Amino acid sequence: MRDAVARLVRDGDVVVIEGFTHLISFAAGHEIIRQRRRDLTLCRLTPDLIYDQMIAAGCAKKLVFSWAGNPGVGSLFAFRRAVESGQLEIEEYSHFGMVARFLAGAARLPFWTLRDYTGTDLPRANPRIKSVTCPYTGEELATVPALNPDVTIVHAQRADAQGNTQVWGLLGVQKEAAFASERVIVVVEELVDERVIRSDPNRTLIPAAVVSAVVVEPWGAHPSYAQGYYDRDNDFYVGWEAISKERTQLADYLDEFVYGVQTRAEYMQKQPRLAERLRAGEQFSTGVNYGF
Amino acid sequence: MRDAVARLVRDGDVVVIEGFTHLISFAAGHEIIRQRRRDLTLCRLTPDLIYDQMIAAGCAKKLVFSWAGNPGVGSLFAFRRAVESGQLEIEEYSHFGMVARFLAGAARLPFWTLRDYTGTDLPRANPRIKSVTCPYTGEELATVPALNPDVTIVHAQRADAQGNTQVWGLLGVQKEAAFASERVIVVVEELVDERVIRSDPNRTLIPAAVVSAVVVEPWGAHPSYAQGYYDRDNDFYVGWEAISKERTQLADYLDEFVYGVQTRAEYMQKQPRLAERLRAGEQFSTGVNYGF
Amino acid sequence: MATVAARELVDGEVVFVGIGLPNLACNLARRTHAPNLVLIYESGAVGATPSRLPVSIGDPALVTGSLMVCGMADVFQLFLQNGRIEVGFLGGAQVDRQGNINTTVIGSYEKPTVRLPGSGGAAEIAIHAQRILIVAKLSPRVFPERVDFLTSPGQRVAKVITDKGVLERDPRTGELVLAALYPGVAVADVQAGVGWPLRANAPLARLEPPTTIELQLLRDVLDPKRLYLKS
Amino acid sequence: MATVAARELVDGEVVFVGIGLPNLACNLARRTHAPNLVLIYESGAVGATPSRLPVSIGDPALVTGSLMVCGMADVFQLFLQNGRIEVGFLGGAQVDRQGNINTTVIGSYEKPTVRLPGSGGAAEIAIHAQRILIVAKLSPRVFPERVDFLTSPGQRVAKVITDKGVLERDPRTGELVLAALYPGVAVADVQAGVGWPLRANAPLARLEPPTTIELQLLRDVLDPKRLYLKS
Repeated sequence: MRDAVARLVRDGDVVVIEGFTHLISFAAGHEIIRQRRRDLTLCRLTPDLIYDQMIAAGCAKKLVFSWAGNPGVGSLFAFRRAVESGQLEIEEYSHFGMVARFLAGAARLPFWTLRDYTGTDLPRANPRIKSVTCPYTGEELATVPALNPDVTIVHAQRADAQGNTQVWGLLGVQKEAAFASERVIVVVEELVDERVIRSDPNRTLIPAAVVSAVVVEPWGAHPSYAQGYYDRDNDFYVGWEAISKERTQLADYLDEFVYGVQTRAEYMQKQPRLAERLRAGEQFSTGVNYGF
Repeated sequence: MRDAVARLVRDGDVVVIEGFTHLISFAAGHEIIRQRRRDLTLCRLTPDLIYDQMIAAGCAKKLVFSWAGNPGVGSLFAFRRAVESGQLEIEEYSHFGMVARFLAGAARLPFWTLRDYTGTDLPRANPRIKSVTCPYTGEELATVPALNPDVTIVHAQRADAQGNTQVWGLLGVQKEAAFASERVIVVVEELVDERVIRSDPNRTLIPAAVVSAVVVEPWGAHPSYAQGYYDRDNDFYVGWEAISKERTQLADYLDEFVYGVQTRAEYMQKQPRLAERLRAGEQFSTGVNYGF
Repeated sequence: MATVAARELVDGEVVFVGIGLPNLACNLARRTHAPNLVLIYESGAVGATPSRLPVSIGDPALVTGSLMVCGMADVFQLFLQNGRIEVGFLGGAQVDRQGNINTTVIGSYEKPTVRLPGSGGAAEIAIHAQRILIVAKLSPRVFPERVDFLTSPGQRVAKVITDKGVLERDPRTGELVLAALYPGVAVADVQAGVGWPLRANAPLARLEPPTTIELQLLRDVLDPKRLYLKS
Repeated sequence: MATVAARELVDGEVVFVGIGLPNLACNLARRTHAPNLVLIYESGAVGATPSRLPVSIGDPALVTGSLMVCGMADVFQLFLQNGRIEVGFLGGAQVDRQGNINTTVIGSYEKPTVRLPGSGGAAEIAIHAQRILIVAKLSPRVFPERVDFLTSPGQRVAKVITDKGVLERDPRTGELVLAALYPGVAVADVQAGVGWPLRANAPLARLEPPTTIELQLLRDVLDPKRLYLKS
């Protein structure tokens, strides 16, 4: 992870760490904080705790997003402090708008068309939301501009050494973000032989052709989760409310769990009962026949 | 199948039987021929043998397509006779254009944007290929209009009684065609318990919410194929060249194998060695863990 | 509120579910009068039957045993924009006289007093779901004459389910009016929580209290840890 | 022709493969100098290693053991339009002086003498693949001065591999010029199969005949039934 971030994430980059609730690469976010990247434009549908931490650590110049809260819990206070004090530039869409920006980026079109925003104040708050006239019906439809990040980081269950990446459970917008991006880091729970990938090709979400680096980092998504590997750490999300609210508590958290460790393995060693508490139960699907 | 076609396919309808090489519902095409539907607008990327047969049988008023050949073999002669004699109206795109029409239809947008057709004669041959100006860059990009069929028919490996449909192997544009359509018939090799679907939800391609009828018809895709069930009947595709070339041979074929049988089961009984020759070998994937 | 919301759902409907009370209401409806309700979460889980109460909209329990998991592009393009969603649940920091919702900022957008989470999927849910149900507790701060920021337009709002009664959108004027009261609640109690002169239907409907079965399901099965049930 | 086409491919490239000779060429390259070639078929199979020679572009043998299967929307939007395809193979009923291809009609579009299959993916392959290789047998009917219908523009054509020699596109004029000859073939033999006054590079390159290994792979392993090899 250290090498991948050193090589592929640069000061001033447009950075995406995607994953909707599922498969958020906290390991990569922490490494970016440790390497003290600055002036990043952070993009994500839901900034979540990981961007709250990166904002608190001073990595972010700008945030592009569609829902900035702690899901089911409350606020992201580092984000709120930064916005309410005017220190963080923001660019705001709805979820569909952000998804559409990744779709356009992945298809290498300059914009995407959607039926949205009529009657809302969002286009007033964000002049990059525009419109286009349908050449067939004359209707006016909303548009958003393509998002083509410098680097996208996604966590996944497994990949082969080349970067052919398989995911199950919630898929979010990871495929679109990866195809939209200049560089892609895939972080996986398990590195598998190419034969495992080839045994079930319909599960491949991201092909090696778009992947710049594969990093193996078990538990790299905690406190987010990896279906079939470990559960979401809901207690941590609930606990974040209190940590995030106080600058000093947040600084202490970063000191201990981010700056205070060198690797994800060390992070896990500091929390010896975590794995036991969150390790997934078993509910296996049945294989299907690819024969002919 | 008889009831589903009688109830859901009407004279004059815009009809899509999709499936790119894989999972083409010949069973549904034959039933439409038997029920003597007329004035249909048939849409498919590759008309394939099934539309060649439907054109020969007099079902089609118009064909919307992007590649009308017998893959790896030669021509579709019923199609060629109809076009070269001016009896069949055509509307022609490229594959990407047809895919984009289904994408627009599925997203219920009036058009889709693509980078295509610059320097080609296709927009001259088809005035429905137009263009739009990007509101961000000022670039001119190609557009195609949405395709929203009256009825779409797809073959699949398995579905539950509600219509939750799972597919593996080549996926073509079946998902997009189904979501774009007013009515959807799913034809399956196997009807399975809802628990089978729920054991691997990432394999579901088409949800019950868009399905009007589920028809169980083993071998319903022959001479096309169903991955994991039976191989493509390449001999039949090669043999079609000679049948299709002569009107009388084609008429004889329809008399014997379409009009001459009532059901797909009868069609299979007429060809007792087919199943043995084409039945798929076994190459099972391994299950993945959906636990948490 | 969960019971009243549940009763608004018709068996077989396709519902876009949010976390919290709407999720409780949907699962209550599934276990009582609407066993064939199809629940879709914006995270991409379709036909979920969660074995535990999900804390987040992307809980792994929504995936295990669901009928379909699809990417978010499909959620927004193929389900929502396609018009397949019959009911959408929304909440909000502010709901105004026209049923418009604000989940973006209190104060001005440029210099907000309180920065809220933003739209998420709320803008497009309000625009594309055929019928919107809002769940919110009454208070003049929450129900102002006009929202500070219009995140989700009110046109498709069918009902606003509050802790004291139910408001409906008058199809003629687009204004929220009082339609039904909980037992023991007076019109003045509702007016006290609403920042505009509230009109009331005549006659007002009476909301039935939760049945023993409904209460038992909510308290013992669906939310035994009282994550969302406060009473 | 298969050998010459195979040698045009560089190890590690992402190639959009058609059926027939291009497929043979790619699989020959994979077994000789380019083991890491990534083959993508327009049907959605990525990284296929077919255990038999596919008759159609959607053969089940392309799926079994491939690295990824994706829908056709992804093939065209995420791979092709995204610019991920380095080499695209095309053939055609007509190839003209500028490298333009016709696979649509002979004669007029409205009243064709021969109705051909149409574009399929050829229009967008010609527009988006970084480098186009055309494989076609020489004949004045196939190589006219100008195509009857322009299905695929010639701008990105790198080479035209024929049965007598290889033409290249002159980057200045856009015109196809003779670049290399098979052993024993004269310039006049090529000119006889081309419907415009053909310019030739000086000096002309000489195409090496297939090696024993290449011939053996083609005849014994890749196409033992001679489906595509005629010689």
